[in-house]
Amino acid sequence: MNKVEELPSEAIVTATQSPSIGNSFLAYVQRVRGGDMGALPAVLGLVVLCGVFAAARPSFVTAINFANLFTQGAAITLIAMGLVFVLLLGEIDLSAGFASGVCAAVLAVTLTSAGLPWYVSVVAAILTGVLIGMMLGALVAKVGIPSFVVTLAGFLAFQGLVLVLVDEGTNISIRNSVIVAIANRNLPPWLGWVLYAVCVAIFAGVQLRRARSRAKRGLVADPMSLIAFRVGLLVVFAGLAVFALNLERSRNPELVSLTGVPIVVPVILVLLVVWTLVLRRTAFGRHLYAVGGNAEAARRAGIPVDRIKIYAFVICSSMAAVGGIVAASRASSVDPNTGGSSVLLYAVGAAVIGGTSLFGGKGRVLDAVMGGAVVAVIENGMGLMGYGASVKYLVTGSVLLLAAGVDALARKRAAAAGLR
Amino acid sequence: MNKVEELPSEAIVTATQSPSIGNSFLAYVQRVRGGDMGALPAVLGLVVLCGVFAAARPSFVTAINFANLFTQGAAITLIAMGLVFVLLLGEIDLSAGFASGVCAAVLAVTLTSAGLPWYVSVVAAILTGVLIGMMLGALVAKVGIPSFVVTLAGFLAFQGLVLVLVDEGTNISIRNSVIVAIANRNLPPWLGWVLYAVCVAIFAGVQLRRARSRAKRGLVADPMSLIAFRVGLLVVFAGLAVFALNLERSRNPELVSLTGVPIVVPVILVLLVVWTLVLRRTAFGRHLYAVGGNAEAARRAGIPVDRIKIYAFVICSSMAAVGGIVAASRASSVDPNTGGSSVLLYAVGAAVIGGTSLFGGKGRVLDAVMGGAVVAVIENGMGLMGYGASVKYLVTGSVLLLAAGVDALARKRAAAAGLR
Amino acid sequence: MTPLLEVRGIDKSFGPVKVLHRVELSAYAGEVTALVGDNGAGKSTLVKCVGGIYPIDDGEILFDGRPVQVHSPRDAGELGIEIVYQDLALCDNLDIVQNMFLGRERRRGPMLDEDSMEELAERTLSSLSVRTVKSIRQQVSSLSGGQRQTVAIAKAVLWNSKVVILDEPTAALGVAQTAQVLELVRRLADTGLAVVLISHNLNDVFAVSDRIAALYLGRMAAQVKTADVTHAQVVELITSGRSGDLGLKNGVTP
Amino acid sequence: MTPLLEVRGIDKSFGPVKVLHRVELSAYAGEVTALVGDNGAGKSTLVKCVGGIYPIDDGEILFDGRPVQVHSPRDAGELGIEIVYQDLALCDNLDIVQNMFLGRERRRGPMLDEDSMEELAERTLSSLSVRTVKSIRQQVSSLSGGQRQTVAIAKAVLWNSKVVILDEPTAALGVAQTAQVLELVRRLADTGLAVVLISHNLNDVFAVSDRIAALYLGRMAAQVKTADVTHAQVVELITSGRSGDLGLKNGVTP
Amino acid sequence: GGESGQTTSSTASATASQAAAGKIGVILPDSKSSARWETADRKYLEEAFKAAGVQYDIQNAQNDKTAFQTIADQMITNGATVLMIVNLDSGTGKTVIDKAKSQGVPTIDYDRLTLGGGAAYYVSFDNTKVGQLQGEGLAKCLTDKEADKPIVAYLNGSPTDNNATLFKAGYDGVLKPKFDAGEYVKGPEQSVPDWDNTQAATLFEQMLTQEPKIAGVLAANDGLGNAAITVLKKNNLNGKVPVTGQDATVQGLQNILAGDQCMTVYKAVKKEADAAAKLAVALAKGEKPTASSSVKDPESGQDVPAELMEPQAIHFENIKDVVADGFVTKEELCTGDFAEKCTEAGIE
Ligand SMILES: Nc1ncnc2c1ncn2[C@@H]1O[C@H](COP(=O)(O)OP(=O)(O)OP(=O)(O)O)[C@@H](O)[C@H]1O
Ligand SMILES: Nc1ncnc2c1ncn2[C@@H]1O[C@H](COP(=O)(O)OP(=O)(O)OP(=O)(O)O)[C@@H](O)[C@H]1O
Ligand SMILES: [Mg+2]
Ligand SMILES: [Mg+2]
Repeated sequence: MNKVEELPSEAIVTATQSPSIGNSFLAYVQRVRGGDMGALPAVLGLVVLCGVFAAARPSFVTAINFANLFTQGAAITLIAMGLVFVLLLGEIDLSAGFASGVCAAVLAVTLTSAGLPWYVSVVAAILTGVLIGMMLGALVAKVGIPSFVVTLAGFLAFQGLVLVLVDEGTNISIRNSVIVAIANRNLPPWLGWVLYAVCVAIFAGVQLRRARSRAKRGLVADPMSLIAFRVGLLVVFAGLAVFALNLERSRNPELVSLTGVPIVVPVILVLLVVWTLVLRRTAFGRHLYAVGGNAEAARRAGIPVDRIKIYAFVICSSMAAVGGIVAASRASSVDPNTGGSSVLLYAVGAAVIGGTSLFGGKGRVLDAVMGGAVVAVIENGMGLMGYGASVKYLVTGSVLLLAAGVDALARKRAAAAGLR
Repeated sequence: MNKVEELPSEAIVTATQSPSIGNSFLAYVQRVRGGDMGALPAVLGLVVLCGVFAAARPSFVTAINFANLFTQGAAITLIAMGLVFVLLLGEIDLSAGFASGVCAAVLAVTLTSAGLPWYVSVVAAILTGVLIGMMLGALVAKVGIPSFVVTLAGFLAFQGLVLVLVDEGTNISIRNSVIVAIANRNLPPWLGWVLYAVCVAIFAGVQLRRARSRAKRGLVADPMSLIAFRVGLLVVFAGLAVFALNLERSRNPELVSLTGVPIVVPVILVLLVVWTLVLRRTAFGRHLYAVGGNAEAARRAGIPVDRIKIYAFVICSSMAAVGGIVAASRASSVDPNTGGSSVLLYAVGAAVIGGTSLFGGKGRVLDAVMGGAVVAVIENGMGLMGYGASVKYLVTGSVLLLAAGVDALARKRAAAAGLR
Repeated sequence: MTPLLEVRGIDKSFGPVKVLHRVELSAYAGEVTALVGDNGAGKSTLVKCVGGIYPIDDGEILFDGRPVQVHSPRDAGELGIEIVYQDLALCDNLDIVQNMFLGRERRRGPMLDEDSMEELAERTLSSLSVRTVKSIRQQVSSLSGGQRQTVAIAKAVLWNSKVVILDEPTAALGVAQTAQVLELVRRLADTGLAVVLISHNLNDVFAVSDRIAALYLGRMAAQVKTADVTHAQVVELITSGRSGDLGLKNGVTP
Repeated sequence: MTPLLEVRGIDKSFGPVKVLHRVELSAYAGEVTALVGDNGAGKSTLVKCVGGIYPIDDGEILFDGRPVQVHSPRDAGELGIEIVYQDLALCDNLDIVQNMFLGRERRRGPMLDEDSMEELAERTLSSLSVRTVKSIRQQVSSLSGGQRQTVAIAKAVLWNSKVVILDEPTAALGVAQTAQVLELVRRLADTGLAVVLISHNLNDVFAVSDRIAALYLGRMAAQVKTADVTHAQVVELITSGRSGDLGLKNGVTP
Repeated sequence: GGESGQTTSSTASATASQAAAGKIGVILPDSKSSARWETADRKYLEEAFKAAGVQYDIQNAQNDKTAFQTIADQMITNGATVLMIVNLDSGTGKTVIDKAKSQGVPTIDYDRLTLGGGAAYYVSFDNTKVGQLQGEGLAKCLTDKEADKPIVAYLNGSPTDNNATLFKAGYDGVLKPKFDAGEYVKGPEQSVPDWDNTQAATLFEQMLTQEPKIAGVLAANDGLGNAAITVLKKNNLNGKVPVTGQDATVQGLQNILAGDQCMTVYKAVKKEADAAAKLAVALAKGEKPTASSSVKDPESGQDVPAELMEPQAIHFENIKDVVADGFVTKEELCTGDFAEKCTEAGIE
């Protein structure tokens, strides 16, 4: 490395103006107009959907429905978050749905039949996920079978495994209060506010430290005003959300009080932050993108492509396990359908709607959360509309198309501007 | 073009020896050892599977089971054949299963409620497929929504559409004898032999004509001996198959006679030949490969990429319609599950096992047929084994993995030899 | 004399980054126009604008004096503009013959006429001194860098086009092959085509071109007759945008 | 003097096609060895064999006199062999800094040290005369041909390697950039590295190399000191495999 | 699951003994709409066949019509002489029956009648009756709770499952008159795809959001019931809003014990299985058994000889009947907190 340090150091990055909040905003508008719109289309889709449902069904904008949204979308969102890792490689995991079912079944069996304490069961379920991921990953990376086929085989085999675990179709009830609480109980309101304060503080701290460290090195750093703006946004929106969730939403407030942030919300938040850090700030994350972008280039750079693939599958299946646990908690039971029917397609759909590419190299964990929100809103809104099965399928399909269409047209406009 | 014709014409292809049957075979062995194995892995997988099932269940190698294989695998194979076109572009069609359901429902409704003659119904069903394909294709190519999302929306919407068509869950019986015959009746034995003769004659004729035309132009042509060898192979294997299918396979021959080539066999054969010709011998097919291999290069070469995409979806959905008709014929009924459950995954799996790439640019219609055969043999064999539900899922998954594993390892060996 | 191909005042930005500033360029029938410029000057972008790969933000393209709209590579092809791009854009999953005739396959009835295409491809390629290609039925993914480049060139000259634009065609070529391509370029111009040649090799530029256009940081510094300038002057135009009277004054086109 | 890198009797076939025939090559520390040969001669294939991209069919690779096994690019990297491939192999979805440090990211604890990487990348790139890169946080997919090549070169020289192999590094570069890269090549050799340079430009070859190895149709025609041969002799070696006493006799290595 | 004992023995002996006793093929429909098929029916049928000493082969079509037909093909290929099917729909069922007939193989419709199929026998519970019991059960619980004009929500079974249609016909028969009379108010109604419990939870949650005053839930089986109960619990409404079920699963019975569920429907599968097995064994031995009653096939208008079982409504008071029958064991049911309730319900 010393070699390089001797070379004359003449800055090449001259075109970048020192940014202020004003021209940062201008640059953002220009970026969006130029086509680099990040999460904007998904957000737009969400806003449109919410508007339509709110207009059609006033109960859509009640505190209780807002809280329901989180618990209803949690399992799919968690599975989608894991899928992002596999999709980033340009691979697919069709078995994630039933893998979550297997893990949920392991949870249920160890909890009820074996009578283990809840934390042991949770660990067992997640370990099952890790094991499944290792198996799938090894078959894809080491043996070289296309992931579609491997996970299609997994789709079948895990379906069988769930059946074996739940005794050929019985329905195992989960009565452990801790597990049931995950998807069905809420934080006490004060804890919600504490959590909110901690989040805001950490976010502001990280942003400030980063800017300061870059400025010290003479690199282009975000100006104070921009940071303040971002923190301000967080303060307002997160504050509103916590406030809404802390409203009384019980039907019989005198009988029982129902308030607070659902427990799944901090669960999703923590996982979102952790996986985002892994993807954006660790070498592993960098290598994941590299393999997805150009596997051959990654190999030539000495990246252990096989190992990266295996890890990605492990993460995917472990997140499926987490999703399975939440699903089991929500239904307070596990049956052979857990993780079945449309769970997988919805999860992949969530990731893709959020902006993750099926061809690898492009996507963020946040995408999965945004896409999961779109899917949850559709399901929630459709539930309120009370259509029959056939109309519901038709409308859900159309709404999905619409949400994705907003996104596609925005990107198309951008492509026409020359950016692809 | 005249410009070029003036250039000095000095042959560059000097390394190619004039081939004879001997060194053609040697070259083939060398090609296979070097990794270019074409359909060999799929064939190998089939042989292994058949061997195992035959050893485990002698009834596997009976005439009746051989005939069953064709009718059992027909619908999935037909859908897979259509999917190849979409997969060649690097797109996917998740809705193909339910699209086949919609078309089958249209068939059933026009046949029974509307009481139209069978050929009108068939045309209506296929037109429905064309329409669906046009819609999907336009959304993918013109609006620019990822095909995964479009067809996921289709998956949902078509499910709803089937429900609407069959009146929210009833099931419509098909009693038209022509339609029922497609998947349930056989050709008279003599017609089987006539068909066989025609096939052999056409194949030999095409091969001869091609060699002669190339020789006349001074291009490298296949030698007579090689052509004779190929025709010989066809004569023997197709002959054996027709012979086996013409054996008496009724369990009570005195009660009813059951012989002949199932009607679906010529249906599949004709479609296989037609689509293979389209892919390999027309400009459209060439462009399909080009778009799948490098869409940007295709665009720069002036290929109308959008139009090609739409056509591919139309073909896919029309083939799904044909598959739906066969499925309806086989079940003699249509209900909301037609085309549902695992139909789609099996069809994509068939194409992929046969060697079609999910990333586009690589694949043949024959692949789908080979892969369809693998899937059909697994299902058929597993049926004979008589396992319970869970074991069957587990074993089917493992067998699928095994079949794909043979393929993968063979290709892996080839890659190690430096060819990828 | 009206130029066969002319671009006037072309602007092109990628998002916030402006890459071309009111660029002018003329290419005349029967002449080789060399387009030179530093790395990242915008040569390839200009070519892609002409070829319909990128839409232009402003300015116009004239063909034979008439303003034309080029919205897609198809439009360019129909006008008779044939381009070899720097990022070659061959379909790796197709073989040499298939790539060469891509989008303009010869047919006999509804079917492809493979044999005649194979014959013609073989003749064209051999005229470009490719001796090491084992078979023209080889997939282009297995070709060496130079072989790929040759295929791309052969593809472009196979047609009866009126304008041929070559973006660094000889970059990956060996000594003999380079000579062949330069000779071909000259021959094409002599048969009355307008040829635009992009190259970093000034010896080659001086050897075959009639005019030289120098692009500097997205601006057209100068377009001059090759006979009127020296090697050193062109280097100066490329690296600093001006040379004596020639070139940009204070960063704007004179 | 033992060569730092030596390959002996390397054979390599792709399926039925034999591309390298018992090829020998030596690269010495402190010297620039030029590898020349016609298009399709097998230069890139040879480099890929050394880099662990392709497995070799026969022959051996010696590093500092010891026979070594190179089964993957990782092995090559660990030996200290750094290669710029002709087909550049950058990750289009990553930016310049990310590409330059790919596989060898700097860390602070478990996290990446983005800032120090950005700083170092900027310095390395500017030393290679790239003036038109707008931002080193730009995705490489948006770079011009020459810019991409520069990034690949910068990536390879960023490390403390012992052998640097450059496969046509200047093919897409402008005049000034080419000069910079050649200077860099010379400087690397002078600091004691063994450099292998593949190029079709004989002027460049003669300007910087100490030895020339000429490959002809997959066979090593001759490996000579640059001082001992003339321009014309090398051209003859490239195009016909022999020149006077030098080169292949009847198609086999002497 | 597992293989059916005798069929794995070498075929040589299989063909030898086949002439003597014949072989019975059974196709079950799925394992997801209800646990009964794999846990109960398979077990009881196996026991009965083993006791009779006949060869058998029991398979499950997993709700896949194509698989259903394939299995039928394979069974006939394997030499089955009697076919017993639980059809997935009448169309496929009829195709299979026709095919079997053409090969001289008699069929028994087990649990579901194949309309227009013309099977030799029909053995079943009355599915409409099941729905009727659910409707009556819910009405009873609502009366117990002294509900005034209660809003009743429906969680129907899978829209693609014909049985779900029959259940609905049953409970509609009871409840619709009450709706019409203004006694009850018809609330939201949804069909649950694939009987998926997780989806059921979301669907019910949305019903409750839209119509917070729901006072009774007609859930088509215990799984759907449990999903509704989970949502009710979240809102602390469990026990206040009666919920129905079906199948007398451990889960459902425990929910009844806890007071969260109003009732379930118990179908004595063993009786049904034994009756069907008896017919099948007789057929396999070449006899021509007679059935106790017959039903009219509405499509063909023919009378099909039938054995019909009566389903039983289970409330807190008669849970003990299910245990006494051996359908669930005390050990399964009376775990943890439920032990006390079990005593209360008089379960020994
Ligand atoms: N898609 C794009 N998005 C953003 N910037 C781009 C894009 N394409 C090119 N650029 C920028 O535009 C400038 C001009 O690029 P162009 O490829 O035209 O250069 P060039 O003159 O062909 O250079 P070279 O000689 O290296 O090929 C470069 O700075 C490049 O980084
Ligand atoms: N994967 C492959 N499969 C088959 N043949 C190949 C493959 N890779 C290269 N070849 C052939 O090997 C020969 C040598 O290729 P190579 O890329 O080594 O040439 P080169 O000397 O680098 O040429 P250039 O100067 O054009 O880059 C060529 O004829 C090429 O067609
Ligand atoms: Mg360029
Ligand atoms: Mg090369």
